[in-house]
Amino acid sequence: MTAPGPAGGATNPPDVPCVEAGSFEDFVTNLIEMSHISKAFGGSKALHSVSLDLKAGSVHALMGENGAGKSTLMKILAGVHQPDSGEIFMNGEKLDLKSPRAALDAGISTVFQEHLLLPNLSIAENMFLGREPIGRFGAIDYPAMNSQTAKALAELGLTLDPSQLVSNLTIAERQFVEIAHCIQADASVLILDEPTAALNAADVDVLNRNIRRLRDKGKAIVYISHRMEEIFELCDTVTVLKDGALVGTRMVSEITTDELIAMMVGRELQDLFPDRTDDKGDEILRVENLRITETSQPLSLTLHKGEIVALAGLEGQGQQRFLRSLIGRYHPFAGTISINGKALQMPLPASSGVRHLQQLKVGFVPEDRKEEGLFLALPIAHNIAIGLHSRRSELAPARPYRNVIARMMEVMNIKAAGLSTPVGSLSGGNQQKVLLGRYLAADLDLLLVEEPTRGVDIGAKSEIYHLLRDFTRKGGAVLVLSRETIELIGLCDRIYVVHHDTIVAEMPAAQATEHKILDAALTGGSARQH
Amino acid sequence: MYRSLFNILSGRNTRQGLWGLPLLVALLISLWLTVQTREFATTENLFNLVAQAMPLIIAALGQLVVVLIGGLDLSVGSVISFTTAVLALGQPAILLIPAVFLLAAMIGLINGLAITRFNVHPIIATLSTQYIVLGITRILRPVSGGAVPGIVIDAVSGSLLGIPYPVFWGAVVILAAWKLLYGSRYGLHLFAIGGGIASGAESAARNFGVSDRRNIILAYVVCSCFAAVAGVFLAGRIVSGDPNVGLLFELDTVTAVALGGTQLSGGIGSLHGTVIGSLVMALLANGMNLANISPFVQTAIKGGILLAVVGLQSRKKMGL
Amino acid sequence: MAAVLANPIARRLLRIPPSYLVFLVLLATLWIARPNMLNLNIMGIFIRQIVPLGILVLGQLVVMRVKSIDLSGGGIILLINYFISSGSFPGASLPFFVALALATGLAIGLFNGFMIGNRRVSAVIVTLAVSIILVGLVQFLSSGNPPGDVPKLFNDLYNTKFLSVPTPVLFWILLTALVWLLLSRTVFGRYVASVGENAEAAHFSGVPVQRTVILAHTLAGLIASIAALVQTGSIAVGSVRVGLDLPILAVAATILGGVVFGRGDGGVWGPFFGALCFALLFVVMTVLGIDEPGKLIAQGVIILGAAIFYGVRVRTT
Amino acid sequence: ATSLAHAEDVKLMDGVTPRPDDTRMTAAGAFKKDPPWVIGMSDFGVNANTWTVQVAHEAENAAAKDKRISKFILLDAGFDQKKQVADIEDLIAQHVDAIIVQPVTSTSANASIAKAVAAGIPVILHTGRIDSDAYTTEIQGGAEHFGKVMGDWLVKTVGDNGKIWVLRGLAGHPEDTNRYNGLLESLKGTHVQIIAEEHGDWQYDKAKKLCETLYLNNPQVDGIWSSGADMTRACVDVFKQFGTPIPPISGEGNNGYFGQWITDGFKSISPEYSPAQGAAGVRAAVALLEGQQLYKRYVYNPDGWDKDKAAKYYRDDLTANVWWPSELPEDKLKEYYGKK
Ligand SMILES: Nc1ncnc2c1ncn2[C@@H]1O[C@H](COP(=O)(O)OP(=O)(O)OP(=O)(O)O)[C@@H](O)[C@H]1O
Ligand SMILES: Nc1ncnc2c1ncn2[C@@H]1O[C@H](COP(=O)(O)OP(=O)(O)OP(=O)(O)O)[C@@H](O)[C@H]1O
Ligand SMILES: [Mg+2]
Ligand SMILES: [Mg+2]
Repeated sequence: MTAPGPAGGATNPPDVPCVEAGSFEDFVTNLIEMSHISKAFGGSKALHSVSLDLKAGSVHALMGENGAGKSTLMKILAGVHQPDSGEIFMNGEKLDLKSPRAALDAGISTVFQEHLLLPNLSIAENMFLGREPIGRFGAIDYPAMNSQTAKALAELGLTLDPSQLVSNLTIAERQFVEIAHCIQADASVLILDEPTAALNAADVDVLNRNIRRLRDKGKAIVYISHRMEEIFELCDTVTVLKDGALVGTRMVSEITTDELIAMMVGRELQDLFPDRTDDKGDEILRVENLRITETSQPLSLTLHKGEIVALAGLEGQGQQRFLRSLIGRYHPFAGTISINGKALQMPLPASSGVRHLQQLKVGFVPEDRKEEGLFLALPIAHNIAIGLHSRRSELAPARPYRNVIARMMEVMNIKAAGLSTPVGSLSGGNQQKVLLGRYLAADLDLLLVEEPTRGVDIGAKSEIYHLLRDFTRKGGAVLVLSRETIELIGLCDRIYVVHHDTIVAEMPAAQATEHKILDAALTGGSARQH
Repeated sequence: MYRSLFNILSGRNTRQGLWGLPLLVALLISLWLTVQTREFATTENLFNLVAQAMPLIIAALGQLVVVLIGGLDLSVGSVISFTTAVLALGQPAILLIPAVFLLAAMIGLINGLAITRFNVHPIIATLSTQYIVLGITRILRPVSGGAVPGIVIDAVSGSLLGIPYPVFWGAVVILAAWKLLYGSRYGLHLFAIGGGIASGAESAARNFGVSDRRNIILAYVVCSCFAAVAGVFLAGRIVSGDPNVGLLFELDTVTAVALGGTQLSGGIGSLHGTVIGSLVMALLANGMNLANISPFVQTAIKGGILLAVVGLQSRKKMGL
Repeated sequence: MAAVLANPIARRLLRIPPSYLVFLVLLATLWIARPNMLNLNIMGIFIRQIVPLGILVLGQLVVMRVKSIDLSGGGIILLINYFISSGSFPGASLPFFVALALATGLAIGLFNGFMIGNRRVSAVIVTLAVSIILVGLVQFLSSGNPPGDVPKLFNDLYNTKFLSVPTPVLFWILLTALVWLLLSRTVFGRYVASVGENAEAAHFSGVPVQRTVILAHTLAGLIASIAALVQTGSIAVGSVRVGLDLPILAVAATILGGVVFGRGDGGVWGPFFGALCFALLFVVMTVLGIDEPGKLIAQGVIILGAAIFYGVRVRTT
Repeated sequence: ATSLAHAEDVKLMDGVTPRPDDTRMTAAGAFKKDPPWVIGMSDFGVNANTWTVQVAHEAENAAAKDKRISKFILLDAGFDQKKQVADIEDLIAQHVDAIIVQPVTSTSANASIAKAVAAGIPVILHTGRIDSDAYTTEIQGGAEHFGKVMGDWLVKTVGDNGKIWVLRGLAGHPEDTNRYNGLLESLKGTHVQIIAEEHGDWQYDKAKKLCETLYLNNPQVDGIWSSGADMTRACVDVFKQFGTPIPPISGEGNNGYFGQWITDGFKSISPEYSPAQGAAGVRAAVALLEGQQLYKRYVYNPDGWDKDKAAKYYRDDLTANVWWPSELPEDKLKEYYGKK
C-alpha cells in the first residue's frame, strides 16, 4: 500500500472513536460499513448488494455513470431511503437509520444533490434548522445563530448576511450555504453529493481546502463528482458503481484517469470531445454595444452557423445575465441584437421573449433543470415534445411526434423504461439529456445553453458534446455558458471571456488554456486581445 | 439592518408576505370614518370593534397556522358551532371547557392524520370533517338555545379598569400565537415545512431532520383549538349554543389570512398581517353600518374593497 | 402480492381516483335498497339534478390543472339567473339570453384570468371577491327590481328528452367530452399540463404561460355561464340567494376525481364521476330517509373514507 | 282603564292583536321624545329571499311616510348571529331613538337587546321570538300558528290515515323548527303518517330535487306539508312534469304561487304571514316615541286563505315575487314588481 495514509495515520484525532474490541481489521478503522445494500424503486432495482467502507480521515470518491445509484446509496446512509436489504454499521455497531433525523443524530451530515435549502428561511435558519439554539423562554436564540453562521460562512470565505433569505441567493451561494450547513453539523461522516456541480474553479479550490481541513480533523468524507480532475486532486479512495452494482474500490493513487473511466463506462472512452470543424457559415447572431446594466461597458459579439462559442468567466460576472437578456428576462440598457441579420425589437417582453425567439428558431436551455427546465412528473415524451407543441397555436391538434421522440431517445441514448416514464424518476444525467433533447428536436438554428452538462457523467458528457457538435455540423450554432473551463476549451470554437458585465477577451479555443482564460477573467480589460 | 419603508410595506424580501397594503387600507378606512361619522372614533365603538373582530381574529390565527404549511382548514366553522353547542349542554364550566378543547383537538387530529398518514388532500379531509362535525352539532343542538356557563358569558361581557374583557382576550390570543410562531422552534419549523411544500419539495424540511408529519398534525390541532377559543368567545357573546353560528367562518378566515398578505401556497405570511386582514374585514362591516350604507349595496362594496386590496398585492409567483 | 403490485396494469387500476369508488359503493347501496330505481328513466332524472354542478366542475378542473382555483362560479350563476328572471330585458329572446350569459361569463372569466395570470394576485381571494361583488350586485339590483319568473322556454327545453335520456344529461356528457378533447388532444391541453407541473419550465419551453392561465380562467367563466343557463332552465323562479358552497363542492368533486392543483391524473372523467357521486349521495340519503344531521355525517364519512382508502393504496404502491 | 283604551287605539296592523294571556304594558310616556327621530332596524337577513326583501321595503316605506322620522337605519345581519350582535351595538353607539329587531335566533341577540334597553332605547321585536323578556314590545306572527294552520287543513284534507311528505326549511333555523312544531301539534291524536321528511332550505331548486327524488322513490302520497312557497311551487312543478295529479299541498301568500294555484286548481291553503310586519314594527316604534302605551306582546295569528281569497289578491300584472298582503302603495308595487 503505497498510498499516503490518512493524515496523521497512527495518531487518531480525538473525536474519532476507537476501534471496537474484537475487531481484527488493520489499524485504520472503518468508521462506516455499508454491507450488501439493495434497494428497488417500484419495479426497478437501483442498488444490488452494494458494500462500501468509509475510513476516518479519508476522502472517499463515489463514481459512476448517471443513474448508477450513487445518490441512492448515499440517501440510504443519510436516512432518506431505507434499504430493502443490507446493513449499516458505524464503528461496528449496527445503525438503524429510519429518518434523516436519525442519521444526523448518528453523526452523518449530507449535502444533497438537489438543492434542498428552504427559500423562505434565512441562511442562519437553514443552517440550524432542526437543532436551533434555544434562548430565554424557549425562543430561538437568533443572535447566537447568526453569529455562528457568520463564522461558518467566513470559513468558506463568504461574507453573506446570515439573516438574508435564501431565496435572494445565487445558485453558487446556495451551494456554499449547503456545504456550510453540512460542515457546521460537526458530524463524523460528511456526504457531499456533487457539491461542485454549480461551482466554478475558484470556488472549487475554496471547497477543496475545506474538505482537506476536515479530513485532517479525522472526518470520513464521501465525495461524489463527475469532474475527474477533482477526484484525482482531492480523494484518497474511489469506489465505482455501475447499474446499481459495485464495480470495485481502488486507491486513487493507483489508478489512471483512463482506467477509472473504463471502470465506470465499461469501455475505453474514445475521445471526450468531438473534432472541431472549420466550416463557418453565415452570421446568425450579432450583438452590438449591448450594455447589460446602466453602468456596464458595452459588449459586442458575433456568432456564425456551424460554430460553438463560449462565454467564460468567473462566477457572477454577468454571463448569465447577458444570456438571459437575449430572451427578455432582463432588459439591457442599450444596444442592438440581430438574428439572421434582422434586428430584434428591443426590449423583448419578459413574458413572451422566449416565444418570440422560438419563432426565429432560437432556443434557450436553462441551467436549473429541476426548477426551470423539466416537468418532473410528466412523461419523457411530453418533456421532449413540448418544444414542438409550443410553436403551434392553442387549438391545433397535439401531434404525438412519436418518431421524433423515439429518435431523440435513441440518438441521445436515454436510459429509461419507456416514453411514458416520468422524467423525475430518471437519474440526473438522463434528465439533462431529455432537456437538451427537447431543444434538439425542436428544429432550431441557434441554441443558447447554460451549463450543458451540469451533474452529468463523463460518458453522457461526451455524448452531449457530440450531439452539440452534430447540431452545428448541420448548420446550427451554439452559444454556451459553463463553469467548467476545460469543457469550454474542449468543446468550443471560440471563447469570449466576460468580466464585470462586459467582454474583456476573445480567443480561439484551440489556443486557449485554463490559465489564459483565468488570467483574462481576473485582470479584466487589461488583458484584452484582438 | 436597514430596510427601506417600501420593502417593509410591500413585504418583499421577507417571509412576512404583503401586509403593508392592507394596513394602509385599514388606516384609510379608519381615517375616513373618523372624519365622516361622529361615532367611529369613540372609545365605545372602538371597544365594540375589538369585540366584533375578535372571533375572526382568533379563528384566522388558527387558519394562519395551517395555511403556513400550505394547508387549509375548512372545518373551522363547524368546530366553532360545535363548541358553542357543547358549551350550552348545561354542565358546569369546569367540565365543559376542558371537554371543548379536547374535542376540538381530536377533530384537528383527525384532519392531520388523514392528511399526513393517508395522503388525503387538505380540502377533502377538512370538508369531510366540516360535514361530520356539523352533523353532530345539529344532533346536539338542532336550533339555537341552551344555557352557556355564566363564567363564559362574564368573560366576554365584563370589563376591568374600564377596558372590556375582549381586549384582554385579544392580547392573550395574539401573545399565544406570537409565542407559537415566532417564539419557538415549532414556529420556524412551520415556515420551513411550508417553504418546502410551496417550492414543490414536500420532504425538504424532513431532510433537515424536522419531522414534518408530526408538525403538520400539530398544526391542524392548533387550528382547531384556536377555532374552539373563538367558539367559546362567541358562545359568551350570543349567550347560547347555535348550530349555525360558525357558518362561513372557513371562508372568512381564509379571506382574512390572504388579505393580510399570507400566501396560501405556504411558507410566507405573518401574524400581524392576519390580524390586520381580520381588522379590515371587521372595519368594513362596522364602518358600513356607521356610515349608514344601505344593506343592498354593502355586499358589493365589501367585495369591491377586497378586490381592490388584493388586486394591488401582486406577487412573484402565480397561484392560490 | 408484491408481484401483483409491480404489474403496471394492476398499478394503474389501483390509481383509479376515489370518485369511481364512491360511485360504485353508492350504486351498490341503491341497488340493494331500491333495485327498482336503477333504470335509465329514473337515473336520468337523478343525474339531471346535478348537471349544473357537473358543468361547473369542468371549468374548475381546467383552472385547477394550471394550479389555480375559481370560486366565482356561484356569483356568475346568480347574476345570469337574475338577468333572465328579472325582466330587465323585456321581450328578449332565448338566443339573446344565451349570448348575454356567455358574454357575461366570458368577461368575468377573462377578468379573473387577467388578475391571476397577469397581475399575479391570489386566485382564491380574487375569485372570491368577484363572487361577493356579483352577489352584491344582484342584491343591489333586486332591491329595486326583484327577480320574477324565468321565461317558460328555458324550463321547457330543460325538460326535453332525447332517446329517453334527459337532454341536459346528454349536453353535460357532450360538454365533458369536448373538454376531454381539448385537454388531451390539443396543444392547449399540453400547455395546461405544462403550466400546472412547472410554470417556470413551461416559460422556458416557449409555452405562453400567462395566456394559458388567462385562457383557462376565461374558459372556466364561460363554462360557469353555461352552468348558469342550465341551472336557470331547471328552476322556474329567480333567486336572490346562491349556495356559496357550489364552487367548493365543485372543487371537492374535482379533487375526488383525482385532479388536484397542478396535476390531472383523473383526467376529465374522474371529476365527472366526482359530480355524479354528489348526485347519487343525495339520492341515496333521501331515499333512505336519513335525517339532516345523519346526511351530513354520512356524507363526510363516505368522502373521507374513500379518500383515505385511495391514499393508503397510493402509498403502498 | 283609560290607558288601556289608549293602547287599544294604537293600530299596528290588520290581524295584530294584544296577546290575550298577557296584560303587561309599557309605561305611558316612558320613551316619549320630541321628533325628529332616528330609528334603527336590525334585520335578520335582508337578502335571504324575496319575502325578506319585501319586509325591508315595507319598513322603509312606512318610515318614509312619517315625516317625523328623520333617519331610518336598516342594518342587515345576513343570518349571522354575531353580525346581529355587532349591528345592535353599532345602533346603540349611534344613539338611535328606537331599535327594531328581527332576531336571527331566539337567544343570540338577547344580551345586546338588554344592553340597548339598559341604554334607554326601546326595542321592538317582530318576526322572531327570543328567550328573554328584555325587549320593550313584540309583534309575533307565530311560526307554530303558521305551521298549524297548514297542518290542520292537511289533516282535514287527507283524512285520519293519510300519508304525507314534510318539506322543511333551513335546518337549524328557529322559523323552520317552530313551523314544524305547529304541524306536529296538528298531527297529535291523528294517525296521519309522515312518510318522508326533508329539508329543502325554502329554496326552489333544492325542493325540486327533493320532490323528484321522493316521487321516484315512492309516488304514493296523500298530501304534502310545505314550509314555504318556493318549495311548494317546485313540488307542484315536479308533479306536473310527471303528468300526475297534484296532491293537496300547503302554500304561502306569494303572487307566483297564487298564480299557479289558480291556474292548476289543486287543493291548497295559504297561511298568512304578511311582510307588512316590517311596517308594523315601525309604527310600534313611533307609538312608543310619541309616548303612547303599548302592550308588551302582540300576536298575529290570522286564518289561512282559500283559493277565493287568494284570487282576490292575485295580480297578473305583477311578478311572482310579491307577497300578500302588502302595505306598499300602488306606485311602489308597480315600481318593484311591475312586469316589464
Ligand atoms: N425516488 C426514486 N424513485 C424512483 N426511482 C429512483 C428514485 N431514486 C432513484 N431512482 C432510480 O434509481 C437509479 C439510481 O439513481 P441515483 O440517483 O442513485 O443515480 P446516481 O448515481 O446518483 O446518478 P447521477 O450521477 O445522475 O446523480 C436511477 O435509475 C434512478 O432513476
Ligand atoms: N418518490 C419519488 N418518485 C419519483 N421520483 C423521485 C422520487 N423521489 C425522488 N425522485 C427523483 O428521482 C431522481 C433520481 O433519484 P435521486 O433522488 O437519488 O437523485 P439524483 O439522481 O441523484 O438527482 P439528480 O437528478 O440531480 O441526478 C431524482 O431526480 C428525484 O427527483
Ligand atoms: Mg446522484
Ligand atoms: Mg442521480
